[in-house]
Amino acid sequence: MELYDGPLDIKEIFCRWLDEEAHSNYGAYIPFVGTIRAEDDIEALSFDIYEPVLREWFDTWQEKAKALGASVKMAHSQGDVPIHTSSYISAVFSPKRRVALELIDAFVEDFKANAPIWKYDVKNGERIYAADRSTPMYGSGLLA
Amino acid sequence: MELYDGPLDIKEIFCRWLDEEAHSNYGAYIPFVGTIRAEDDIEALSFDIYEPVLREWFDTWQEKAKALGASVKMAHSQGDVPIHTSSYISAVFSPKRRVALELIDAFVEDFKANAPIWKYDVKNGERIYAADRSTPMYGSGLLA
Amino acid sequence: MIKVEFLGPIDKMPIEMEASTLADVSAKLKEDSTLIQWLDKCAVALNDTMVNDLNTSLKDGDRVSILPPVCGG
Amino acid sequence: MIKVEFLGPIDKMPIEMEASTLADVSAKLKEDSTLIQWLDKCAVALNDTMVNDLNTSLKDGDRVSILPPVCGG
Repeated sequence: MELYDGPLDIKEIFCRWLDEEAHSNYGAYIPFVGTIRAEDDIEALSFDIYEPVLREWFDTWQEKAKALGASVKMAHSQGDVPIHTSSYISAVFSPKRRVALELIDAFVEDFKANAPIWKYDVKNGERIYAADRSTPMYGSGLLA
Repeated sequence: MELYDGPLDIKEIFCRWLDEEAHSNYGAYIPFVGTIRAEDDIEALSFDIYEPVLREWFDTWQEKAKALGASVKMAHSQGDVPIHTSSYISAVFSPKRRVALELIDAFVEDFKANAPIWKYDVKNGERIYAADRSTPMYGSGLLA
Repeated sequence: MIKVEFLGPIDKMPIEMEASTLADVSAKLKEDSTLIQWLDKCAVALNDTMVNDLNTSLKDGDRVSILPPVCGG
Repeated sequence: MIKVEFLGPIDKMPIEMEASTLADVSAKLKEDSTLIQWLDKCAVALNDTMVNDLNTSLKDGDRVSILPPVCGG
């Protein structure tokens, strides 16, 4: 798991991951690249990450992947990420196509729902929490 | 749609596709990279392609993708592709995550079932049709 | 005259025949014992467009392609 | 004493309190009117591990994190 300040160098990451697993005998490599869309007059999105819990979340997925003979990777940005640059890449490597396609879907969806990352719109230099696009994590409301 | 003799230069293709759509305002880019696994003592896999029908197949998918606001790309090898090199990359670009995840799954699965490409194991320099891993295309048996 | 060509692993040269529908092609190909193992697994294209109807009519110069089971990727 | 910290967009400094279970933490936090809007949407971690049981017991030096709704990617 890799965290970076600002936009990701997607090409560097994609190519390095490809090289890392070049002789692992995986048949399928599926990355998911998330790029900041220009919408609602934003200049950028900005991200806070709580790394210790993210690492636990990621390690749990790495174990799930291993049980399937697969492997997962991810990188994410912290701070501001301008429109048309990328804040997120995750990937699945697997011997088999079906496992890889199902795993990337489950991994990315659970990432959206449960990775401890907070998103802000950046407009006129101001950082506004994206409350309406955010999802309460699993187990939310415990203290209410 | 791109066809190449021998293994694909995955890095070049991934990075070029990323650049091509850098300002298309897509939020998700999901490539699927298929790499030749070392198994059953093969040296390589080898591929025959019938390009005119493959192009029709691909164009139909490009229209389906367009109707969803998305776009698909693909590249495939012809001839011999040694183990641990790649013969296939396809990709979906989409504004939205859910559309992209569902489209790459449907696109890759239909590719396996209906793209007019024939696979051969290469063992001791001999080319052996992979009959047991091949799927009759949609509509097969018409003339039987 | 139409032309029938065999793709991928089917080891057979193209053949020419008189045929007014795909049903005629089917009847002629079934006479060839080397093709019996293939026909029930093969799809068909007419002038590079996939077809799925035995009544499809053919005209002089048409090209029928026989596509055996595939496995790209 | 345990410490409660508020993550992401919750604009609040960490607070220290006496608490022997998460239920105690809940009771104390509910006294803070600025937190009411958050609590029903927030998940909880104890020393960086997610927890889901109000009876979870706490010991001196424990760190409780309050995690508001997320949106990575």
